[in-house]
Amino acid sequence: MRTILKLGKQEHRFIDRISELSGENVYSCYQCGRCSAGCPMAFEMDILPNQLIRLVQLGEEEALIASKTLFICASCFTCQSRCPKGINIANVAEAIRYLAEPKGKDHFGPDEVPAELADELP
Amino acid sequence: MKLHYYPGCTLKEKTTNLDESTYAAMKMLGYELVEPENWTCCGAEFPLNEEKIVGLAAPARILRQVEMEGGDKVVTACAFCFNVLKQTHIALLNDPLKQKRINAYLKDDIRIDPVTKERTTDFPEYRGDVQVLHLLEFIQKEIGYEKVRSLIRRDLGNLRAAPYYGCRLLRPKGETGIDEPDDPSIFEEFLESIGIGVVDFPFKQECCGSYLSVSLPDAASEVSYRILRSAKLNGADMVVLSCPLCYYNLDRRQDRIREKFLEFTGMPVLFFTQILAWALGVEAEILGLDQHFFDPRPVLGITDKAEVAS
Amino acid sequence: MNGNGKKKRIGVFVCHCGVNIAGVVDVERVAKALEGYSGVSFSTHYIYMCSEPGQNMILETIREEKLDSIIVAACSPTLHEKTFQSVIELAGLNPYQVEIANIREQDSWVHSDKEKATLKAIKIVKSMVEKVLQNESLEPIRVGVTRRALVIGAGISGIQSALDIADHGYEVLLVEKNPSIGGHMIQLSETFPTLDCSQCIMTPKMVEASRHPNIRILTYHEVESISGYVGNFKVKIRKKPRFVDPDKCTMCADCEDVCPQIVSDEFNMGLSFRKAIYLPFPQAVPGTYTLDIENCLGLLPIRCGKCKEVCEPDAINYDDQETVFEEEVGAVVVSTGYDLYDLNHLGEFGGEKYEDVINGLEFERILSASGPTGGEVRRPSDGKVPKNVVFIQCCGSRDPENHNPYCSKICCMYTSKHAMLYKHHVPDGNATVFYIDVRTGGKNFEEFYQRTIDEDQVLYVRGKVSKVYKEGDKIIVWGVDTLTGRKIEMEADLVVLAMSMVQTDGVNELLKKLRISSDANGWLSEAHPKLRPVESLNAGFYLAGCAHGPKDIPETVSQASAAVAKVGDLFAQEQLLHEPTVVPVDEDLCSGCGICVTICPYSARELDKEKGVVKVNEVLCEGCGACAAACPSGAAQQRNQTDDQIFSMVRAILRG
Amino acid sequence: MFEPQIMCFLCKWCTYAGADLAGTSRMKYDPSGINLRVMCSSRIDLQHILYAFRQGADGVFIGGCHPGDCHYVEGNYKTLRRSILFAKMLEDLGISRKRFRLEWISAAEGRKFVQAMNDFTAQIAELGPLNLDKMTLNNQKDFSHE
Ligand SMILES: Cc1cc2nc3c(=O)[nH]c(=O)nc-3n(C[C@H](O)[C@H](O)[C@H](O)COP(=O)(O)OP(=O)(O)OC[C@H]3O[C@@H](n4cnc5c(N)ncnc54)[C@H](O)[C@@H]3O)c2cc1C
Ligand SMILES: Cc1cc2nc3c(=O)[nH]c(=O)nc-3n(C[C@H](O)[C@H](O)[C@H](O)COP(=O)(O)OP(=O)(O)OC[C@H]3O[C@@H](n4cnc5c(N)ncnc54)[C@H](O)[C@@H]3O)c2cc1C
Ligand code: SF4
Ligand code: SF4
Ligand code: SF4
Ligand code: SF4
Ligand code: SF4
Ligand code: SF4
Ligand code: SF4
Ligand code: SF4
Repeated sequence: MRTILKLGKQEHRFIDRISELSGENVYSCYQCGRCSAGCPMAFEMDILPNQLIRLVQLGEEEALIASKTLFICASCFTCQSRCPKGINIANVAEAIRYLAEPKGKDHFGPDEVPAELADELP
Repeated sequence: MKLHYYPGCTLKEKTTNLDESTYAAMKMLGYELVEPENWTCCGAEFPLNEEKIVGLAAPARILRQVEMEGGDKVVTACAFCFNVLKQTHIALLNDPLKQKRINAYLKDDIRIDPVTKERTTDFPEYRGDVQVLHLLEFIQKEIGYEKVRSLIRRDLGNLRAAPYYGCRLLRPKGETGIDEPDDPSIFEEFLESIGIGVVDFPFKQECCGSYLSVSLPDAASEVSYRILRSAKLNGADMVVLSCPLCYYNLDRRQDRIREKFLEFTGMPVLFFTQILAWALGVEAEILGLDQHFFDPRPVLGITDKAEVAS
Repeated sequence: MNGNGKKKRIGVFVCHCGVNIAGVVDVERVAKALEGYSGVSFSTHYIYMCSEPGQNMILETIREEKLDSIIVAACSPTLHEKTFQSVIELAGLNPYQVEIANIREQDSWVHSDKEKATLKAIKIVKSMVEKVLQNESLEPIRVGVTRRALVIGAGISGIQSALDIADHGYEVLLVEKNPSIGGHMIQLSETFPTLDCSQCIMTPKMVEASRHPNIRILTYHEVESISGYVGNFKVKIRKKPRFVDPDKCTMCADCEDVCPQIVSDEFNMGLSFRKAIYLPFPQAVPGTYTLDIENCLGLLPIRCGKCKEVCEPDAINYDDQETVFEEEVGAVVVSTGYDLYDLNHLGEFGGEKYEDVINGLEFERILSASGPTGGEVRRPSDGKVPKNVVFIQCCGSRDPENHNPYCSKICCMYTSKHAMLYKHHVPDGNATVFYIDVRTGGKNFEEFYQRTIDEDQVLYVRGKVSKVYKEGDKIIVWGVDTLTGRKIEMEADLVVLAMSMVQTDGVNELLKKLRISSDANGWLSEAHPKLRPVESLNAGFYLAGCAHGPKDIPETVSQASAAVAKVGDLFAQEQLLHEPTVVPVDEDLCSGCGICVTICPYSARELDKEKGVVKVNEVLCEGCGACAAACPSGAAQQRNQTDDQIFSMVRAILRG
Repeated sequence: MFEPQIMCFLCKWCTYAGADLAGTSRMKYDPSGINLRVMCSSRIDLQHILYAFRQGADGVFIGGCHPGDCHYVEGNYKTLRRSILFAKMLEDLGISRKRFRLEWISAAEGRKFVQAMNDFTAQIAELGPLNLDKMTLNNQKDFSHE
């Protein structure tokens, strides 16, 4: 894997857009990893929550949109409640999903819910 | 005493046991629950995104309705609805601009009476004065544990319950939670007041798997299993909770958990209002105990219909 | 007019500074323009005023022309004000009768238009003439110095400070709230970066302090209040009743043997027990038992009274009373140290629920040869030797959202030490450290840390732990390895938390009374973060050790010695001289409104309730003039910068 | 051309030293301002400012230490609070608040001092003369001392 790091206008626009949509200051993450350490769904994720934030910091829009993690995050806010910088990753994930939607990357649509579950699911 | 109560759709359609036990328990505590007229779904998920702010309109409409009916507070028994309403309340309270935008939607409401076909327009704005309380908070702050204790009719002293908070009662951290996200005690205090033994277990604030039971059922089962296992390891006879989604994952999906984790033998999962109503002497039939995947009646000592009232 | 109503005779001396001034400002014209200006009886110019001939010229002119005050129009006062003050002192004038008109830095050097610069110079000089016209001759305020110091807190910082002051030949009162001196250092096992045994290097210092003729150790004492000002403080000290006479107690332990009251032992961080009458630790100084009245069953014989019965030397005195006494000191060193952040703040780690999740100081006691496990690493719950120990760094530190925003500075190092010492004790055990960064910014620190990985094979995992809980007999730790991007779950037998350092309980309340400020995190503030790091802004107070912020022992000791050097500066002075350009009060004008009292940052002003006017402590006044600006009745006038002086200067500047 | 007169009150520890630094660095700036050294910016009171305007100043400038750097702990905060009031009162008296400026300039900020001087002078030049002295000359307090 190789990233050619380039923080140009486009990348900054992306980072700022994510910050604006999510209301979180993604610049402030210092990569302690606490979010990932406590995330109940981390074991299913292809990139960990801290890596998700990291990729935002690197302006890696495409890698983010391609990641499964976006749709595995259960919005449980465990990360938010323990993050030393108060970052709410669920909000950030939601912001990325929002940007991904027009690109047709919704992971699991309502019509895919099995009928027998649909009845019971709250 | 009358009290505004927002049940939410799930409680009317799927987890009627939570709704009915809430009514029964509150009646025993001397409250008549009043549902806001024409209430709608709260949206089930607080919009996490500035672009989806329209999502605030539905919960705000509910709060506005309570306000229109002269209420200054609304209680919920569902942790999910509580979370959405409370977050909405705080978002509007702290952000006048948001409040203005949402009120612009609310003012344009039109309601057509299903019977008379009469149109109502010209709705007022939401002023932001409705306090949103989870029933656990209402019991703690307004009813008081002493009063609950004095009304207990059944002795549950030989049972041990593990209070399961899940996500929505505690997080996001800050004003929305009903207690410290990693050191909560309100559920424990509640259980103590109804005279049941309390089990402290380290998974009480862990996530149940949420909607991933749809998209990633295996992962969700694993997460749910860890919670139930931890409760069991710490000596619980049952898990008590307040969220229909947690109930779905922890009780209704025990079939899948058992398939995946053969050593798991099952665990009764009850809504806090069910155990409260039971302790207050409500008859078992009303509590919807037969709807559970893992039948909680044996552990409560209910054999057939022979109830032990004390 | 001067203060006596006599007309002044002012001399004006305009300097060329070679071409530095004269190249832009027409100095001749300036000198001319001042001739005959109000009060000016002589005006001249010269090429280098600060040169020897220049100074002599001024001196002679003062004598010949019978001048009583002068203006030197030259460079900035910061440069030569002192020079010219000495010149006029030589002529027998008061140094407050010279004023410098800054026509170089603030005129000739910054402007190129000669005409404008010259006109500006004239105005500047005139404004200084207006000032000097009304200048009073002043003498510095002189106060004596009590050459005796108070040191609050007797950890290593306090002990070092006391010893250094005592070695300078001054008396010291060393006040410690606990029954023994020693602080936290005496609790430590071995110390990084050299692994000396803490007790071995600390005990001799404690003994030395106790024997030093200049040191009076007051353990089980607390400072109640301090009043006065630099060089002259009055301290109220409260003696807590110890119920044992240190001079009589032989440390025979008979009392301890019979005492029925068993309580948790603070020195061992609650990992063992002591009696209600106890010796805090074997090397305690002073070497005496203390009866802890909070835990004693009651002194009455009907309640207990067993200890007194067995005490052969009759050292126990149940009638001991709390007393408060007053002492005079000239300087105060604050060395009250630190506490560790309470484990209960970390609910996600189980708070204080799990016996085998401990803080660093508890682990120090477990490692200590004289500790509760006799130097063997055994875990608190069941005494088993832990085979998997997890160390978690930054607990409560570097967390602006939930806990303390700062880095506690020493925990990276002591965690490294802990892991290393653990491996020395249990070579077949595993030590795993969870960290965010490893900070080793001290001499030989990085080498020490690298030894921990190279030689002792401690595994460092980069990621902050999020949850610690118990499952059966095992402790489970949820961490992450951000370097490989894996979430980590592991079992441990013992978990050691590098808890954040925090300000000692109660210190801020004490210091608020002393008007010593602290920062947002509770640490005491220094006068300047780089240039005056050991002084408080409040004159006469000095800071040493962790009370000022997290520090290791080498830094603590350096700071203690540096603080004492500053105390030495103070004590070396015959008398303290204080700038007299303070703001007194005109009692006839003062309405007693008290506005100035609330404005003054140094509490120099106080309302005299009886007279209904304000009283000024001129020694405390630093002469900022804030009160003068605030006083609605003009009763507060700054010496040599009265409102009238400012008005006349403004007038000269704008109309001159 | 209109040449403004500006009265500058500078704190001894910071801005006065900053002005000195501009000098030692031989920076050039507009000569319209003349400095008066005070111990602390908090020594300055509304009456000093009004007096300056009455004596013909077209602008009044106060320079103090940056917040947190005050030699007297918090003098500059007092100045800041007061100056908000000053500006309001000046407006009430019909003097544009643009004629009054408070700046934090440290001993190291010679350049900032130069900029502030040029900037403020330009601003005052734009506003034109105040002429308050002409209007109120007769009822002005007399401070002559002959
Ligand atoms: C786990 C751990 C391990 C460490 N290991 C090392 C190491 O290996 N090497 C190293 O260099 N440093 C180490 N340190 C740091 C070291 O402990 C400190 O640098 C040092 O102890 C600071 O000394 P001090 O005198 O400032 O404070 P303290 O030791 O805290 O002493 C302060 C004293 O003041 C007293 N006091 C407090 N308030 C009052 C009051 N109001 N009135 C009277 N008395 C009062 C206290 O009782 C105490 O005796 C370690 C720290 C910890 C937590
Ligand atoms: C890039 C950089 C940035 C920094 N930024 C900061 C900062 O922002 N904040 C901060 O606090 N610190 C900073 N520092 C650190 C700071 O520079 C030092 O802490 C400080 O200057 C050390 O002062 P010193 O007097 O010990 O040494 P020096 O400044 O090195 O002074 C030593 C003097 O001794 C003279 N000398 C040497 N040998 C002899 C000899 N044989 N005989 C006579 N004279 C001799 C030298 O010529 C020199 O003048 C920075 C350092 C660097 C390298
Ligand atoms: S916990 Fe917060 S600061 Fe730490 S890595 Fe995650 S998002 Fe970043
Ligand atoms: S909100 Fe999402 S990323 Fe955060 S802990 Fe929960 S599942 Fe993990
Ligand atoms: S007094 Fe100042 S201005 Fe005059 S010569 Fe000396 S340095 Fe130059
Ligand atoms: S019995 Fe008396 S002498 Fe012996 S240790 Fe106790 S107090 Fe001291
Ligand atoms: S009187 Fe108190 S200290 Fe003495 S033996 Fe009894 S309990 Fe212990
Ligand atoms: S010293 Fe190390 S362990 Fe302590 S707070 Fe700083 S980085 Fe964390
Ligand atoms: S001049 Fe300053 S220090 Fe002196 S009394 Fe007035 S406010 Fe206090
Ligand atoms: S402000 Fe002036 S009048 Fe008021 S108490 Fe102080 S000196 Fe007296």
